Amino acid sequence: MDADLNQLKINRNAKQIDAEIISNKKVGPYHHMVFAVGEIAASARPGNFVALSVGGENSASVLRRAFAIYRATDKGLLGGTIELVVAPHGAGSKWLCSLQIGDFVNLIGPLGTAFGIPTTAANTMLIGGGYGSAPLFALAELLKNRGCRVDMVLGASTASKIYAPLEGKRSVSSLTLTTDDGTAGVHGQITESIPRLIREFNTEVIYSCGPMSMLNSINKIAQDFDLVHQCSVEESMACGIGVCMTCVVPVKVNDDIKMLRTCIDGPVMDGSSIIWDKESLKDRLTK
Amino acid sequence: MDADLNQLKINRNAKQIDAEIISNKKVGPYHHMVFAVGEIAASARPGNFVALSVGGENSASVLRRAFAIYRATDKGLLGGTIELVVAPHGAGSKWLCSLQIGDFVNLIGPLGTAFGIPTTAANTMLIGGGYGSAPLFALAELLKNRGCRVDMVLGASTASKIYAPLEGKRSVSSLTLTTDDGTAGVHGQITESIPRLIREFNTEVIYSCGPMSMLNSINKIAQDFDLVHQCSVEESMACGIGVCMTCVVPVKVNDDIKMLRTCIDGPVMDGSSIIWDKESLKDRLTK
Amino acid sequence: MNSFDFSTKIASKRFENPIFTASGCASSGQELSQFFPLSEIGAIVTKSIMNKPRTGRITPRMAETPSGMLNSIGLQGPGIDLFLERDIPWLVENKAKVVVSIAGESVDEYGVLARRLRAVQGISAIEVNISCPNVENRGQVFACQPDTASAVIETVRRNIGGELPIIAKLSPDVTDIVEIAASVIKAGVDGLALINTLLGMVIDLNTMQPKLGGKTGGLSGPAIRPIAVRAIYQVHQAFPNTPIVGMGGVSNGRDALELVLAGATAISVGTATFSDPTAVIKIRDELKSLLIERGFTDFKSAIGYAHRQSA
Amino acid sequence: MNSFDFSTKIASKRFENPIFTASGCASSGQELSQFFPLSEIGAIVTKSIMNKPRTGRITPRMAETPSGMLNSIGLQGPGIDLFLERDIPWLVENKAKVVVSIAGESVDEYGVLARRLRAVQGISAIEVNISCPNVENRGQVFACQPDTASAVIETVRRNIGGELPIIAKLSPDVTDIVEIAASVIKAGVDGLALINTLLGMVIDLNTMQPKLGGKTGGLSGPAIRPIAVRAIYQVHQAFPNTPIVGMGGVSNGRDALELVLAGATAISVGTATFSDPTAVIKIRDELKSLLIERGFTDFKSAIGYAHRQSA
Ligand SMILES: Cc1cc2nc3c(=O)[nH]c(=O)nc-3n(C[C@H](O)[C@H](O)[C@H](O)COP(=O)(O)OP(=O)(O)OC[C@H]3O[C@@H](n4cnc5c(N)ncnc54)[C@H](O)[C@@H]3O)c2cc1C
Ligand SMILES: Cc1cc2nc3c(=O)[nH]c(=O)nc-3n(C[C@H](O)[C@H](O)[C@H](O)COP(=O)(O)OP(=O)(O)OC[C@H]3O[C@@H](n4cnc5c(N)ncnc54)[C@H](O)[C@@H]3O)c2cc1C
Ligand SMILES: Cc1cc2nc3c(=O)[nH]c(=O)nc-3n(C[C@H](O)[C@H](O)[C@H](O)COP(=O)(O)O)c2cc1C
Ligand SMILES: Cc1cc2nc3c(=O)[nH]c(=O)nc-3n(C[C@H](O)[C@H](O)[C@H](O)COP(=O)(O)O)c2cc1C
Ligand code: FES
Ligand code: FES
Repeated sequence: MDADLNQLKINRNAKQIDAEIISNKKVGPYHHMVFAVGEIAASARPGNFVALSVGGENSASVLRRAFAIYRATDKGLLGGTIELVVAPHGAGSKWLCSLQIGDFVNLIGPLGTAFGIPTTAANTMLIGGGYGSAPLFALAELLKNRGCRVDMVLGASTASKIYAPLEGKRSVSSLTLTTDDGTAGVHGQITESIPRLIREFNTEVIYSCGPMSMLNSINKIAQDFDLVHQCSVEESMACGIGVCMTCVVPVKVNDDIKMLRTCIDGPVMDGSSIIWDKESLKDRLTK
Repeated sequence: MDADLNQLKINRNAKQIDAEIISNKKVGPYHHMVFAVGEIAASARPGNFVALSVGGENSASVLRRAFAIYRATDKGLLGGTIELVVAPHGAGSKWLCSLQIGDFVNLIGPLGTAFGIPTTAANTMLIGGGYGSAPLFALAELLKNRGCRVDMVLGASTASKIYAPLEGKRSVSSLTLTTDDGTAGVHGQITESIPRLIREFNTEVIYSCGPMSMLNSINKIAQDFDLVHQCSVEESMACGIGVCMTCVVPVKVNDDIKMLRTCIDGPVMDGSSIIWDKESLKDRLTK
Repeated sequence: MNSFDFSTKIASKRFENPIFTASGCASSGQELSQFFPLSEIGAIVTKSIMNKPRTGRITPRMAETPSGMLNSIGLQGPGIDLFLERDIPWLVENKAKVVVSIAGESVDEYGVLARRLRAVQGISAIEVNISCPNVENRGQVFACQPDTASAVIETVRRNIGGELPIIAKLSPDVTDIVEIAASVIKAGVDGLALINTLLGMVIDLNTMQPKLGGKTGGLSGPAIRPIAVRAIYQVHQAFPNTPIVGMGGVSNGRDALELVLAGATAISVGTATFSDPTAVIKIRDELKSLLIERGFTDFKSAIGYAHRQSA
Repeated sequence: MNSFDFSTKIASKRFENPIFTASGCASSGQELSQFFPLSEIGAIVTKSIMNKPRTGRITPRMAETPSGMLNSIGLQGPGIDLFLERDIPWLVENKAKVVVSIAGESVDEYGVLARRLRAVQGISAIEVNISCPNVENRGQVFACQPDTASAVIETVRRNIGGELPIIAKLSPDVTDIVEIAASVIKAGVDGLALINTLLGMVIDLNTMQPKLGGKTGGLSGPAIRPIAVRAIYQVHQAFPNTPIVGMGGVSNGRDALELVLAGATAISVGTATFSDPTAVIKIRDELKSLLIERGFTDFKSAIGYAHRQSA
C-alpha cells in the first residue's frame, strides 16, 4: 500500500473481459461461482478483487459490484479461472447468483492491492467474517508455502453463514469457528476469541477481512498486542478502478490525513494507519 | 366504440395475472408466443390486446408493452391460452422474445375494444401490415362463422415480414400478399392493391391493422368507396388501462373534437371518425 | 400487530392509510376500480381539473426513459362541470376518499374552481397544481416564483372558505424549493404536495426531432426519486409542522418508507400505477409491514424520522 | 466513409473527436490509460481542482439509484500545486488533450486558479465548475444565481488572459437555466458545459438516516438524461452560436447522438465510465457510425439538428 499521492498508481495488470460462467453452486447461503478469465488468473494475487457488471442490458443498476477473488487458477495456455463467493443480498448479487453455466459477465480484474507477505516465516492469523473468509484461503496457501504457521478464525452470525469449504482448509494449521448464536464453534462474537488465540498461537501477523466494525475491533486487539495487521476493507465503490473517489478511507500519512481509495490503494491496507473513527474527523473534512 | 365521455368506460373483463409461457417459436422475423392465461382467454374478443410487464425485476423499463391478441383459446376448466406475435424491436420486445418456456410474465387483459361484427352476412376485407396481421386471423374465423365472405390482404416491406401462418388461412376466401420489394405476391405498397380488390370482391366492410400511415391511406380508400372501415390503431401507451391519457387519437364527435384513448375507446375505432391529419389540429390543441 | 395505527391526517381530515394515487395517474378512479375497491386506499387524487373541457396536447404524449417516462398530456380533461356532475358522485358512491386537484391558466381560474368546489360534498381536500403555465405571464409556471405561487394560493384560500384543506403542489424545477414552500405556507396552505415532474426531453433518433408532440414533457418514475426525497427532506426540515404529500418514483413499500422517513405525511403513487394497476395496494401492504418490522406502532411516528436521529 | 470529419471546435481549439471524459469521472486520466490510450478521445476533462489540497467529504460517498447514482465527494483533490507538477506533465507526455476543470469557494479562489493556469502549456481549455457552494454567501452555489455565476466568469476571464477558451459548467438545479447561460455568456465565456448533477438524497432503510455521509449528493447517470437533453435544447435554442459540452447520462452512441442533435458541440461521459472504463471509446465509435448512417458527412453539421428541422 502506497500512501504517497505524488506517485501515480494504476492497476497495471487489470484487464476487461466477458467472462464465461463455468460453475455456479449454492453453498449454504452463498454461491460459489467459477469464471473463465484467461490470463487474468495468472496476475491475480490473494487480496485482489474483480468488478462485475450486473443486471444485464436494460438494467437499472449502472454500477459494477466488487467481489474478492476466492481462488485464481492459472492453466497456462488453456487460460485460467477465478472463483468467487457471492452472498445474494440485493439486486446485483441476486442477479449474479441467478446466472447459468455458459452465461457471460463483464469482468475487470485483478484490481486493488494484495495481502503483503512476510519476508521471513512468521506465525500468522487469518480472520474472516461471513463471506470475508473468501480471500483468506488463497492467502493461507501462499503463506504456508512460504513456511508460515497459519491459524484461521472464521466467524459469522450463525453456522450456515461461515464459508469454509473443505479444500480451503488444507493449508491451515488450525481452524477456529465462532458464531454469534452458538450454532457452531465458539459461542460469541469472533473478536472475543481473538486475544486468547493470539496468545495460544504466538501470532505475529494478523490478516483480516469482513465488516468494517469487525476489522476495527481486530485492529484494536492488534495494537494491544503490537502486531502487524493487514486488513481488507470494504467501502461503497462506484468505479472500482480509481477514478471516482467514492471508496476512500481516512489514513494517517505522516502528520496528515489522506483519503485513500480502497479500490486502488486498498482493499488491503495497514490496519494501524486507518483512522477507524470517522466521526472524529468531521471537522477536518469538507462539509 | 363509444365516444360519449359522459358514459364511464371500464375494461370490465380485464384481469391481472402472472402468465406462464408455454411456447415461444421464432417464425420469420417474429416470435409466436403462447401464454397460459386461465379465464382471460374466455373473455377475449378479436381486436383486444394485452399489456405485458417487460424487463424483469430490476429493469430500467417501467412501462408495459401492448400486444394484439393473435388467438385466444378457452379450454374451460383447464383454463385458456392466448397467442401473440411479437416483433423483436427494442428493449422490451427483445426481452420478451428471449424468454423461455416456464418463465412467467405479468399480463393484463383482455383490454380495449374489439372489432365490430356486421349484424348480417357481408363481404369483408381484412387488411394487415407487418405484425398488424396478428389480430385479423381470429377475426376472420369469427366473420366466416357468421357467414361473411372474408378476403384477406397482407403486406409488408419484404416477404419474410408477412405474418401469415398456415392454420390462420383456413377461414379466408382469398388471400392476397403484397411486398414493397416484390419478394412475394404483388409488388408495391399494400394500399395500391386495395381499390382493385375491393371491386373484385365487392367488399362492403373493411377491417385493418398496421402502421398509422397505412391505416390512413386505407381510410381514404374506404371513404372513396363509401365503405365501413374498422381499424385497429397504435399510439404510444403508458398504462394500457385508461388512466394516463397518453394514447389518444383525435376523433370527431358531432361538431366537436375529442381525444379518445386508444387503449379503452380503441384500439379498434371507426376509421371515418378519426382525424388522421394531426397537424390540422394544431390550433385547437393545447400548446 | 393488528393494533398498528396506519391512519394519517392532513389538517382536520383523517385518511385510513397514507397511500394515495397521484394526480393524472389514476384519472378519476373508475378504471382502477376494476382492479381493487377504491376505498382500500387513503385517497384518490383526481387528474387536475380545469374550468373548461380541454383537449390537451398533440401526440405522441409519452416517451419511456431510463427508469422513468416523459409525459406531455397538456391537462386534457372534461372541465369542472362534467367532473362535478359525473365523477364526484361516482367516487362518493364507490366510497372513495377524494382529493380534487385543480389547475388554471390564470389566478382567476383557480378562484373560479375553488368557488365551484366549496360546497361540494364528499371531497377531503383540494390539491392546487400550480405547475401550470401562467398565460398572463409569458407562460411562466406559477410554481416557479414565490409571488405567483402565493397569489394562486391566496385566491384559492379566499374562495374556498370553510375547512377544506388546501394542498399546494410544487415543482422541483426551481432554484430553491424551500423558498416556494415558505411563500405558499404564508399564503395559507394546509399542506404541500412534492414533487411534480421535472421538465425533460427525448429526441427521436429516426426523425431526429423531439419525440413528444409538445417537445418537452414531465419526467416521472423511479429516476426522480432521489430528487423527491431531497425536496421532501429539505422542506420538512424547514417546516416540520406542514403535512407533505410525498411523491416521485415510489414503486414499492421501501420507496414509500424512504419518502416517509424524509418527511412525507402521505404518499402519492403515479407512474407505478402504469406498470401495475394494483401498485397502490402492494405499496400500502409493504409499507405497513416495513413499519411494523422496524418497531413503529403507528404510521405518524415514522414521518420525518430521518431528521430526528441526525446529529 | 473514411472522409467523415469527426472533429469539433470550441472557440479556437480543435479536438480530433467530440467525446470527452466528464470532470470527476476520470480523475486526471492515469487510471484510464490502463484501458486505452488517452489520445484516442477528444479530451480528458480533469477532476475539478481547487487551490489547496482537499480531503473531501466523509463516507459513504455514493449510493446507487434507479438508472443512476448519487455522489458526494466534496471535491477531494491534491490542490493546484501538485496537480500542475504531477498531472499536467503526465497528460502532456501521454499526448492527451486536456481541459482543466477548476472550482473555488470564493470568487477570488477562481481568480487565483486562473492566474496559475494562464501560462501552462498543454491545456486546451478551462472548464469553470461553478456548481460549488460559495462560502462567502451562505454556501449558496455560484451557478444558482446569474450575478454570482457571472462574477466568477468575469474574474476568470480577467485573470486568464490570452486565448485559452473558458467553459462555464452550469447546474440544472435552477428555475431558468437560459437566464444563467445568458449571464455567463455576457461575462465572456467561450462555451458552456451542461449539465452538472442534480441534488438528490437516498435514505438508508436500515439506519433510517440519509445514506450519504454528506446527506445530499449529486444525481448522475441515465436517469438524468432527459433533463440534460432539455437543458441543452433550451440553451442552444437561445444561443445557437455558443458551443456546449453536453453531458448527463450518456452511456452509448445513441445517447450521445441525442445530446448532439439537441445542440451539443462535444459530449462528456461521466457515470458510464464507472460501469465500463472503455465507455468513451465505444461511444465515440458508435456515434460516428450513427452519424454516417444518417448521411452526415461531418460531425459539425449534426450539432443542433433537432432545431433546424422543427416547424
Ligand atoms: C472490495 C470488496 C470486496 C467484496 N467482496 C465480496 C465478496 O467476496 N462476496 C460478496 O458477496 N460480496 C462482496 N462485496 C460486496 C459486493 O460488492 C456488493 O456490494 C454486494 O453484493 C451487494 O450488492 P447488491 O447489488 O446485491 O446490493 P444492493 O444493495 O442492490 O447494492 C446497491 C449498491 O450498494 C453497494 N453496496 C451494497 N452493500 C455493500 C457493501 N457491503 N459494501 C460495499 N458496497 C455495498 C453496491 O455496490 C451497490 O452499488 C465486496 C465489496 C467490496 C467493496
Ligand atoms: C394496441 C397495440 C398493439 C400492439 N400489438 C403488437 C403486436 O401484436 N406485436 C408487436 O410486436 N408489437 C405490438 N405493439 C407494439 C408494442 O407494444 C411495443 O411498442 C413494441 O414491441 C416496441 O417495444 P420495445 O420495448 O421493444 O421498444 P422500445 O423502443 O424500447 O419501446 C420504448 C417505448 O416506446 C413505445 N413504443 C415503441 N414503438 C412503439 C409503437 N410502434 N407503437 C406504440 N408504442 C411504441 C413502447 O411501448 C415503449 O414504451 C402494439 C402496440 C399497441 C399500442
Ligand atoms: C401521465 C401523467 C400525468 C400527470 N398529470 C398530472 C396532473 O394532471 N396534475 C398534477 O398535479 N400532476 C400530474 N402528474 C404528476 C404526478 O402527479 C406526479 O407528481 C409525478 O408523476 C411524480 O410521481 P411518480 O414518479 O410516482 O409518477 C402527472 C404525471 C404523469 C406521469
Ligand atoms: C463521482 C462524481 C464526481 C464528480 N465530480 C465532479 C467535479 O469534480 N467537477 C464537476 O464539474 N463535475 C463533477 N461531476 C459531475 C460530472 O462531471 C457530470 O456533470 C455529471 O455526472 C453528469 O454526467 P454523467 O451522467 O455522464 O455522469 C462528478 C460526477 C460524479 C458521478
Ligand atoms: S471505487 Fe472509484 S475510486 Fe475507488
Ligand atoms: S395508455 Fe394510458 S390511457 Fe391509454
